[in-house]
Amino acid sequence: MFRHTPLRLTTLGLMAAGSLIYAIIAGFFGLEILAEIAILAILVIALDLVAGFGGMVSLCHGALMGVGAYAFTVAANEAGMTALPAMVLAIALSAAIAFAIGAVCARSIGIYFIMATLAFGQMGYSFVFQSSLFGGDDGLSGAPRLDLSALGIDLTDSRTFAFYAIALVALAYLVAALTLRSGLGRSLVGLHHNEKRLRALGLTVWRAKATAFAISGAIAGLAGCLAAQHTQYISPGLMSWTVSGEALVVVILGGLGTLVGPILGAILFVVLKHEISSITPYWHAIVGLILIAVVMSRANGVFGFIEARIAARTRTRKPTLKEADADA
Amino acid sequence: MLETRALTKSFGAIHVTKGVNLKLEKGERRVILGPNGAGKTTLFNQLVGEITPNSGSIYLDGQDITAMRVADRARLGLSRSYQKNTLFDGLTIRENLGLSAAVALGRGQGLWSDPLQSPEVVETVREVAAQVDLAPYLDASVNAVSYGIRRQLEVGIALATRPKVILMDEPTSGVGPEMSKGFHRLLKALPRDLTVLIIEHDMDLAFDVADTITVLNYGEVVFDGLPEAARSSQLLKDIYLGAWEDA
Amino acid sequence: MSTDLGFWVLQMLNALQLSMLLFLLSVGLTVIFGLMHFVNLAHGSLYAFGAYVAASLSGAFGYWGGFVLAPLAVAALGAVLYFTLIRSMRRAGPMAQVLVTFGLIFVAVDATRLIWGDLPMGSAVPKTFEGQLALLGVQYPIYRLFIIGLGLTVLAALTLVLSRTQIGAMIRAGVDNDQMAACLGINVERMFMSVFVLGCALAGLAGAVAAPVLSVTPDMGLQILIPTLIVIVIGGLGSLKGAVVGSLIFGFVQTFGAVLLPTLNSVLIYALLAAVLVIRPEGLLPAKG
Amino acid sequence: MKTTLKTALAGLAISTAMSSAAFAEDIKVGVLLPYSGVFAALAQDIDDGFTLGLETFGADSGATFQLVREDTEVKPPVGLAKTKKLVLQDEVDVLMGVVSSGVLGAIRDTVDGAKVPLIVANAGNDEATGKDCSPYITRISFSNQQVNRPMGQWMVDQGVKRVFTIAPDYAAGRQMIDAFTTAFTAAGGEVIGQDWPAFQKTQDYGPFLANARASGADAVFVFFAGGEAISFVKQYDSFGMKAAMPLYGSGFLTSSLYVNAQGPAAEGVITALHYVPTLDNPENAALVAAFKAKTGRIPSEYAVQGYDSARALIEAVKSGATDRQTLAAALPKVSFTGPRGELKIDPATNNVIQPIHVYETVAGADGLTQKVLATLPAEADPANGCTMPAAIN
Repeated sequence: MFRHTPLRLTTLGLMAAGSLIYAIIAGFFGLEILAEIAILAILVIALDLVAGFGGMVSLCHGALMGVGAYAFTVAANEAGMTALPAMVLAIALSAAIAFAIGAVCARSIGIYFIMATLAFGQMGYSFVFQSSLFGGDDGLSGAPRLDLSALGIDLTDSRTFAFYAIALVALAYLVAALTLRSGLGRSLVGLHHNEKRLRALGLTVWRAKATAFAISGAIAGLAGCLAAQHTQYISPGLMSWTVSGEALVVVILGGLGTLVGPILGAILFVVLKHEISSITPYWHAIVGLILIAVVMSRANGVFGFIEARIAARTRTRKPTLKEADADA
Repeated sequence: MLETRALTKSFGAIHVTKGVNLKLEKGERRVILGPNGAGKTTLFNQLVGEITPNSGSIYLDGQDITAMRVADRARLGLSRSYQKNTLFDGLTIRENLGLSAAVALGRGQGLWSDPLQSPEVVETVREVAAQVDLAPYLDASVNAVSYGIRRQLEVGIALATRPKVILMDEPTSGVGPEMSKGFHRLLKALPRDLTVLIIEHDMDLAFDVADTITVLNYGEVVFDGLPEAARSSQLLKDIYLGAWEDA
Repeated sequence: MSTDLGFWVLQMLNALQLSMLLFLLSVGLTVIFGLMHFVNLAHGSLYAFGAYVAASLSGAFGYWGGFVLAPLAVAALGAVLYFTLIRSMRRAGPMAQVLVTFGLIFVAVDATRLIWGDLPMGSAVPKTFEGQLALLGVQYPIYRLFIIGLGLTVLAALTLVLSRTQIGAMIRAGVDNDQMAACLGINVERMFMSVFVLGCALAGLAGAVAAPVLSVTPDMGLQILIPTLIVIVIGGLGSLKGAVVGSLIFGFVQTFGAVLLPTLNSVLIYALLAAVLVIRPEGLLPAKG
Repeated sequence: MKTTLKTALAGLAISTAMSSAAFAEDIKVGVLLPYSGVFAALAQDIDDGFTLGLETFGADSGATFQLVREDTEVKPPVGLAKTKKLVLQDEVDVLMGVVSSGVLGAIRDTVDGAKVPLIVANAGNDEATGKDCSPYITRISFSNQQVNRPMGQWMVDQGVKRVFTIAPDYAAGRQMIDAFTTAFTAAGGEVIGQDWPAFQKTQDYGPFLANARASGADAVFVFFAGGEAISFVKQYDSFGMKAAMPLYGSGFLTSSLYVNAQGPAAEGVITALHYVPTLDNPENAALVAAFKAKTGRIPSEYAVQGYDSARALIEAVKSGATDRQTLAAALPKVSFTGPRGELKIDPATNNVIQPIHVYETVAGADGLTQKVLATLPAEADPANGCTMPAAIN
């Protein structure tokens, strides 16, 4: 089950401090990168919640993020809502759609769950791509940023926006961590290890899965809102299955089922991508090779590797989180 | 407390349970005996709803639960353990018991607090740990403890739901005679108002624990009565031991 | 739309042609999964590789040169992949496999760009198959009939091999139960490799056959991947019959969806997949039980 | 995190020979092109054309040009991030490039807000010089409607009265076809059927071809580009439809970049585009020779868009522009005669005004080539809701 080990708390603290300091000193492009990391970090927190802890490996989280981004933009642009209610609505809609997907897919396990979520995600992608209401493949522009001028905060400024993005990552992390501590979170981990037994103990399994998926969907929706506010432009590409695939890559790179690791993964991934793509247009291949190497190494990502090393050295108890499908 | 009427299940032409009538009173401890393939585990699976009978009905505390789903039956106070360990690997023993207690308390879907730290769950975990002798191992990971301990946890998880009726499927299967005896001592110490149905193949231990005994053979009840009567029943010896030796 | 019978015959043939192309592609993937429980997302990339090899060889060796050499080249690549990656990932669980092969897609796309460049390639239909044939009252491209014929031939051959030969029996035993297969004294490792390589060769064959019909581009493997996955998931992972049924369903839904429900067409197939998974979480004809 | 520094350094810098160092200006150009992804080939052609243009025309401009290249990956958010980097961090004087309309839509507000001139070297969405127009965005390439509109009248003039249209179901596809059908029906033609296959998800065009054939149209008018164009043209030919139902289309269908992959299937297809490499004029002869010498390839319409973007930038510099403000003011005023013919910028929309060439793909000495059938006069797009603010300097 999820625990805040000293290592995790330290890593969180370091990442928070590092990103805040960087947000103060970074140049314009650095702030862009920071926002990009924040969006990805929120998405992978959402994904790790269900995939890492619940064993529900989803390939529709990109689409759920897209639901948030589109709902936010449409609510703000077409329905004339202000940013905050539009955000609440967008997150609620993402959660509702995620609940439905989770409920429908609750019986599917392993590769079938992956494929079922892929189908739902692509369905959404195709729908938005062709829908004129959502701007088709040209996307939608003009999403507003949250107006916090009442608090004396101006989010149109890149630096302020970076702080805002970091705050949203913290919020997403908090929601995920609290969910994992809750009865539902405990059940979620239990479901991953032994669904049959939990059912025999009296848990309505589909509802637990769907609720967990809904919370994860809400967090993904938050990532979508942040993405829409960041670029103030959204396009269907956000919803493609490859976005979900990349998010999964980041979760694995960072450390599945550690919640802290995927955030580290998001930082590494975005920085690495920019570093490599500035050297060669063939950076996909290099990212692919790194991914293969990480998965083949059998370590649970970068953070999992560090955890295992420290656990081995201090001879404290073994990390109890195993690879998601060790028992699959 | 728990009753079946003409419970029948067949896979194709093979009857795995055939017209089984059982009636357990509150607080009764009954042992089911029978050779391999007699339909004991299949009977359990039907009782808790993991498989659906072809005909017949099941009553829990007077309520017809035949068509009810697994989780709903569990919430009415029906709990079971499995012949093959069905634990939450990777979690600690405390977490295993706590999860069970939390779910049984209806807090498995809760969002607002950590049920594992709630007083009721903590208390249940403490009590169950005492009942099945797990107190020293509470913070050990399931992966790190011996098979015997895991067997005890298997029953502990079922007990942690605070059931009215508990079904135990060969709780001492694969465990050495010494540990087995100790385990039966623990069973006997369970509260008297708990209704217990146990599948057991060790006859001596069965007679030690049971108030009443049911013998299944080829899916049919061939004996239903007191242990003394069972012990002296020639029929039982023929069928049970005969089949046993064949097996 | 038309009430003309010939129109519907034409669309039937179109559906059948698409189905057979997808069948060639999905059958390897599904049998590999059934036997080894391995999910190879890079299967589409193998198909693209086959198409590239066929297209670039067609200049020097003609269509038939590519037709023969592309499957062999892809099989060789498959063997290399098997020994470097696949074998050690066999027991790693679906997520690790999905990710390793996802990484392979990245590598494959850039590798084709590096070798063959960014511009699409094309290859010509062989001289013998140029033009159309009058069939059931319609003029239909001979090459498309050839694809249908090839798909049916491969289907027949695989059915024969699986049902009548010793290796077929071994594969069936392996799909049903890998422990049992090992107990029967089958060299499981060798069987896995042969099946994996054969699956790759079929993907290469599909690429070679598709090259004259489609354009050969670096992302063609990624584009075909989703349809292939839909086919095998609808059909039921691991079964030959499932691959046939899935391919036919996809081909017909896609073709007649385009004709009858053009506005919903792109969502239709995903909705169908979702429906199948809700009603039958393991697909229509799963390999086991 | 040293990303910032590294990416900044990674931009390749080229400088052109200077004739008079006395008043040399240093113009920093941010190049936004999809060097990876499906449009990588287009990016390469535009880049080659642009650098060739700078080498050809830059010599007597008195300025040096430093290029900072960024890969948009054809992803709008990436394009936006790279734009912000070029604008805010590299502080470029002018932006050039943008292949996909999605990326252009994403960066439009940033470019407009930052008041950085952008020379659009490909993306053709009508809105960019319509309702989303900006005084800072000058399009030197084409607009989707511009390329297709003239074919409406021309086809009616050729006796084609009833057409069936097919194009991928996405914004560009719809704009291309709509521009054509509007002009075609206005000229008295009739559109008797339309199909919109899913974009980048359709492998088999058979069902749509059967629809077209069953419609009994005189001809089929289509838009497809890249890999889809190759598949479509080959499949159209394989059904033997070219004879009974000639294939017309937007010129991207048989672009010189892709036509050799289509092979004989493309012969006889008649399309219209703003540039084909066989245009007979001295400017084009010079471009073809220089481009071949530099890259070994024939320049495509993408190459010429890059080439003319360089030319436009240099014309603006020659008119005295030196920084963002002056370049933004000068760019819409440039006009010159280039390989495409006479180009000028429409002051109402900042879109290029250029002649459109109708051409037939025919077999030539080495592979397929383009036979120009007609050159249709240049025509400005309607303003489409564009209200350009008064002069910006």
